[in-house]
Amino acid sequence: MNRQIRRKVIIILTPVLASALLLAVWETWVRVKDVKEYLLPTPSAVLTALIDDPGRYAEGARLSLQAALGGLLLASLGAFILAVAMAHSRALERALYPPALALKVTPVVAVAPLFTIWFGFGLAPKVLIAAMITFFPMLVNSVVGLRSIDPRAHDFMRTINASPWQIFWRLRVPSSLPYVFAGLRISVPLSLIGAVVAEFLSGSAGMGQIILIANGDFDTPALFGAIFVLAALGIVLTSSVALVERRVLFWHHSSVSL
Amino acid sequence: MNRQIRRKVIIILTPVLASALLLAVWETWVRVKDVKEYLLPTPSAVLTALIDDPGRYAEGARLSLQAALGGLLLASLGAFILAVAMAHSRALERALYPPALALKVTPVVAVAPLFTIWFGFGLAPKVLIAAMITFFPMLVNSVVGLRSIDPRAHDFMRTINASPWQIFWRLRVPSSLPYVFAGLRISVPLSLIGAVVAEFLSGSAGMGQIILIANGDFDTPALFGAIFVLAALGIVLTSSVALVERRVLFWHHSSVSL
Amino acid sequence: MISTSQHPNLSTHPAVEVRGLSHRYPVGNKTVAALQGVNLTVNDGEFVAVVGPSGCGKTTLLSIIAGLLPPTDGQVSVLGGDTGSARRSQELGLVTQDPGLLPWLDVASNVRLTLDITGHVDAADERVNELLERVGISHFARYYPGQLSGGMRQRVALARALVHHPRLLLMDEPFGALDEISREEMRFELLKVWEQERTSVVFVTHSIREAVLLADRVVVINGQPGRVTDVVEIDLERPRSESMEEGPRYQSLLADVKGLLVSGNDPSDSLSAVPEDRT
Amino acid sequence: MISTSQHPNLSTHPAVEVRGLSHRYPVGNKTVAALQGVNLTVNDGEFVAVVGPSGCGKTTLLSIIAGLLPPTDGQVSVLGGDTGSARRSQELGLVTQDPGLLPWLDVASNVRLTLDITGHVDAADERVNELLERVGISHFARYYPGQLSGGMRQRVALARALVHHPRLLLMDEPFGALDEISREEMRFELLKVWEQERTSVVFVTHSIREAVLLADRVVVINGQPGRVTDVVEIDLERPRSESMEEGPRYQSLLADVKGLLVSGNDPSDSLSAVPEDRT
Amino acid sequence: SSSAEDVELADLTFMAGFRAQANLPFVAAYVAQDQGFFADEKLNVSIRHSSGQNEHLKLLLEDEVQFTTGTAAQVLRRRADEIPIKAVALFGQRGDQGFVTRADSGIETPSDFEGRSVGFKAGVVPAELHALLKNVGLSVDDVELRAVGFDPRVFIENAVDVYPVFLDNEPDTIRRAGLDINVIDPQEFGVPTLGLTYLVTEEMLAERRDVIERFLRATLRAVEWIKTHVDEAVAITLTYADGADPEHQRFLLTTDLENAERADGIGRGTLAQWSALTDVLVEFEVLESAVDVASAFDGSLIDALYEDGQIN
Ligand SMILES: Nc1ncnc2c1ncn2[C@@H]1O[C@H](COP(=O)(O)OP(=O)(O)OP(=O)(O)O)[C@@H](O)[C@H]1O
Ligand SMILES: Nc1ncnc2c1ncn2[C@@H]1O[C@H](COP(=O)(O)OP(=O)(O)OP(=O)(O)O)[C@@H](O)[C@H]1O
Ligand SMILES: [Mg+2]
Ligand SMILES: [Mg+2]
Repeated sequence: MNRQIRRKVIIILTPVLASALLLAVWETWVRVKDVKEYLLPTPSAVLTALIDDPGRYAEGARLSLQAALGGLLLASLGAFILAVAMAHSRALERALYPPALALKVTPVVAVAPLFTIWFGFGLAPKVLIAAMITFFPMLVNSVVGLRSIDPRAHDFMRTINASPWQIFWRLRVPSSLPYVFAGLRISVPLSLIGAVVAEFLSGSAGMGQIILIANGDFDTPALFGAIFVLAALGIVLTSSVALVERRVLFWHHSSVSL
Repeated sequence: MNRQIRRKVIIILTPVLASALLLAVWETWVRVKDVKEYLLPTPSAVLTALIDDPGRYAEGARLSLQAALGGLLLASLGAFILAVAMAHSRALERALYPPALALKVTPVVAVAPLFTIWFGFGLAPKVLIAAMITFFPMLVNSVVGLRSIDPRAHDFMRTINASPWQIFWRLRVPSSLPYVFAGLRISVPLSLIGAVVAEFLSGSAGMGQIILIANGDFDTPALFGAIFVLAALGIVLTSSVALVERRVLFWHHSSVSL
Repeated sequence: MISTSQHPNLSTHPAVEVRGLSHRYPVGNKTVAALQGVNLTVNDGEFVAVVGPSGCGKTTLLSIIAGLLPPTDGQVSVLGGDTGSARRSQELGLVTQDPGLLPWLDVASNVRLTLDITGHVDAADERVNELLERVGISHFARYYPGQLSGGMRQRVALARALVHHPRLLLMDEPFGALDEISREEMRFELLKVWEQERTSVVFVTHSIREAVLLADRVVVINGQPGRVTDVVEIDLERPRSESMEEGPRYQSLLADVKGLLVSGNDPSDSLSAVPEDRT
Repeated sequence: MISTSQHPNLSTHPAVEVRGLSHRYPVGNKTVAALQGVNLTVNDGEFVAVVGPSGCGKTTLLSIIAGLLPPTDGQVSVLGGDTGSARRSQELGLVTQDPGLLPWLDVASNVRLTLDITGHVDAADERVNELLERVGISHFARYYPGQLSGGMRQRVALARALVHHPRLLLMDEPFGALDEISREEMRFELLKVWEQERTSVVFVTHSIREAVLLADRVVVINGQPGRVTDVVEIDLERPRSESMEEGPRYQSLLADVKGLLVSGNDPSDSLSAVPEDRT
Repeated sequence: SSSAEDVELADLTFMAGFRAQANLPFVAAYVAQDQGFFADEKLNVSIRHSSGQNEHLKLLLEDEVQFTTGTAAQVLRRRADEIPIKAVALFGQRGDQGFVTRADSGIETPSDFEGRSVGFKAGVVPAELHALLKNVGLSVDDVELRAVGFDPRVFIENAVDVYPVFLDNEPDTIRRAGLDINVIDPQEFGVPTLGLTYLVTEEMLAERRDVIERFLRATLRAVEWIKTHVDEAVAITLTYADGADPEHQRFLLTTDLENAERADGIGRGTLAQWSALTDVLVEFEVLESAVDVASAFDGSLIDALYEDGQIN
């Protein structure tokens, strides 16, 4: 027990201490070298900026998070449904791969203005950009996941005449979950970036707007404040996915073979 | 032989035909609905734009490609070297993960101007942005790859007293290659996006500048022309990686167990 | 064969009847012959073991009987119908070396899955418990496959394959992964269940001893492509016991089958065999 | 033990000497005992087989002898020095069930790797060819592991473990994955090599028959944690042959070892065994 | 001066041509909204912002947006593409494009550009630069052109000698970063320039003149109000640009006010001004051929709103 707690403390403390060390080095370096604040602020200046107006960052984080999670949800659902089709047909997979790849290499900055035109103002284009940026990893992982069934289990289910529907729900879907979660771990930070870039380009409220305004005002502490908030969001979201994953996939990695 | 050729033809033809079909549907839809060109051009208008000035797109592609590949190379090398350290120490991995994640959730649009200031004009900031965006997937895959050694092979090498250096070069590095290549497949399109976004934000020459100017000129066919070129680059690059991967990793998936 | 499929429950039919069966796998742009002209009958309630060297097509044969693989040539009738109809009437049970349990379901749910899919939902839990009891793992009903040893997983696979009262049990090296002691235990476990249920069994194994100890008849497959080169009747009394292994009859049957195997295996046509010029 | 390590080549030392060896694995916040008070001597040039039920600690024992795992308690001397020194003087050869060949190297390069690492680069190619010849796979020198059958891979592993003239060969169920016929072949292959090289051998196996057929002595480990419960001298003449398996001496030795195993295994302390209340 | 009681309530969208900041035509809309001038005209206005990637013009054409802003040069270029948009008010009597140099660099006039590094934004060399250089007998071949992007810190950190700016914006930012600079306004070197306008579509102009008139009246009243309430106007702006620096926004607004000032009333313009700009654009091939300036600008509505320089 004691030992387990000590282990957990170490696991949590290591990254915290490492980050603290990094910030300390940064602070010292900026002070010693006397780097101008508009080029690189000290971490303490960044913290001051955050503490000065926490409500603004909280509201920005809320809006960006909303768009990111909406996009992630949309992309995950869409990708999974398309993946079901692609996992059942190699021809369909080959046919749909180039357009999917084209979508992937399309820079958001190129299409963000078009999205505003096509999908109006407000949340919709932000959600769609977050979805566009996360669609490809979710698709690829879902296809691989849906394909990665244990052939012995599949054989067994076929011998007892399980229907394709039963095989899908009872074998394919659970088998795909480890891959879907791996895709989520990649996509969570991407969706945040998508939402922020959309806000940055359209000037609509959220972390992206905070960055935009900070940039225009040479307010580098506020800019880094926004980056810190985004990093925190990214870490929290990724950890949450990892936590859910450990619950849902208890049978996967974590399980110990006796 | 005949059969094999037919198979290959099908593999190549399916995506080509599918893409052609997609373009045909798009062309028809735009024509029937009479969508205005500045909202969504027909594929034929996009092709006309490309044919009108192929030199410009070729030069843009060359510049963006240069930055993307430079960034990819830099990120891959840097990530691999850091991964060697992280693969040998869980504590180091835990310590470095949060800053790496922070880097990942930092939107390029937020730091691109700083990169120009820190690293000057021209190629350097573009390469660094492409590197920044591809660093994280390369790092994660390299760490996992360097860890994924066959424990039996490791045991054997230890019993014949192989040095850590020998184990590293003869076991760890080759074992990591499948993961490194998987990372490359993710990173290749990302590096392109990084270069293009950098060009877009700094207005320096390349596909990003073409997009910027097309947007400013109301020239949606040219904008889509740039997207088409980027998609083609992405597909060619990804296929090249796949080709090299098949050569280098002949022993991995492709090998048939008798 | 098809003409008799109207009477699937008439037990006067043999459980399995294979005539002139051949199978070729596509490999690249060629095909590789796995089985050639195989004939085999498994009578109702009979326990037939299939032995043969690696790569002779044992798994292929079992897959065809299970209806998992359409044969290239020849006729196969299972329980009086074609392979598809046997599968459709859910009269099959399958146990393979790597049993493919669902890792996200516990032991009881894995076994219950068969009943859910075949629609035997009445008193399903009682039936599951009965089977777990019979194969000796009722104490582990709430364990997940990842928490079990290989031997226990095989017991679960056996329970899962038997829980819906199948009329034909197909087993592909079910005990291959076990240590010798667990293996011995499982053999007699299987015999006990079989004697109670009188299921027909096709039992593929690498172990000649196991084949002779368990089966009514041992079918010997040799060559690549595989052919049935011999069939040996095992006239040892039932119930079988461990002590029989020391008996002279067992020893002579063992030697017979062994002889049929070694001589029947032509090393020159198999990669895994030794090259010709070796002395 | 340490005092004798100055004379590593003095073959008057036993190849392996294990005294009072215990090992505990950390599992979560507890430890699990795998071995308890094990004593074992392998004389120079001797072939010792180790048998025991699954989970009794055979692999653990072998890993400790190989110097891959530091023991929790007890003394281990290998070739007159400590385990580390045996490893450092590169006198060990290791073959495991899953041999861990490097898939990106062809057969010859896999075998050569041992010579490259141990620094025996003089006439390395000749030595590699000689070994490939001896284990009967010289025709496949340019094949990659993925293109070989399990049996051929084991032959490569054997060649790789022997190519640098090790003085102690450690084998952990090396033939477990093979079919019975390849297995039989490999056994006699191994004996032939051993008789020529007179390497000392520690051979872990699940198969009691194999142990009796190959070894000078069979060490029986039982229980969890495992202890050496018996040692049986195998006084069959050498060279061994297949026909010995029918002989009465072989049969009685087999029965002896079997008896020692079954009775020595208390099912109540092992998960893979049957729960107590089963009849 | 207010409209009749029986006019219908009109729903419309105003989209500023860039992000929220204190450009006069933007602030006029913010203030008209905040002070109820839109409501007085029975206008229900939603205010949006563009990323500056021209989507405001596309949305205008789609009638998703009824009013937007754009520079006179932009309007002329779109007209050259036969895109049916029209300016109905001209705020910037001079353009907002200019250049800055370090005070200690000795670069004070365009003649000093020779041999120096000169930045340009957005991928294209602006007509203003061509014209400036030509007026002093130089061309772009005599300078070292460099794409510098949109962040003036690049200039502060000394990477380029001549940096392109929005005159109402970056000079202040740069000075406040502690750098002394020379500001070069092309207009002062004989280059005719014009700034921001309010834009509508031709269709709108033909069919909904009354709405345009009401919009113009409301925003012009706002401009009048802004003149005497600069601080309040900045505060209102900050509700759209939360977190922006009020001092800087104040600079923007006052600069724009100065540049918009004209005796006969803010927002007005003449076709002669537009023709002079057209000539420059044609000369430097920003426009392929002359555009009929009457198709680009219709001052009749705004002219009708003024009487002796006062809004009626
Ligand atoms: N999917 C496949 N594609 C191509 N060839 C195959 C395939 N499956 C099996 N084969 C080949 O068919 C032959 C018979 O294989 P099968 O697996 O039925 O043998 P087996 O007797 O079960 O062997 P083992 O004892 O090793 O399990 C072998 O030569 C094998 O290489
Ligand atoms: N890395 C480990 N961590 C924790 N426990 C372990 C570990 N390795 C082995 N054990 C435990 O130690 C005991 C002995 O394991 P070991 O692998 O040595 O047995 P074995 O005799 O080789 O078994 P088998 O015949 O199945 O190979 C078992 O109870 C096992 O569960
Ligand atoms: Mg098989
Ligand atoms: Mg073991």
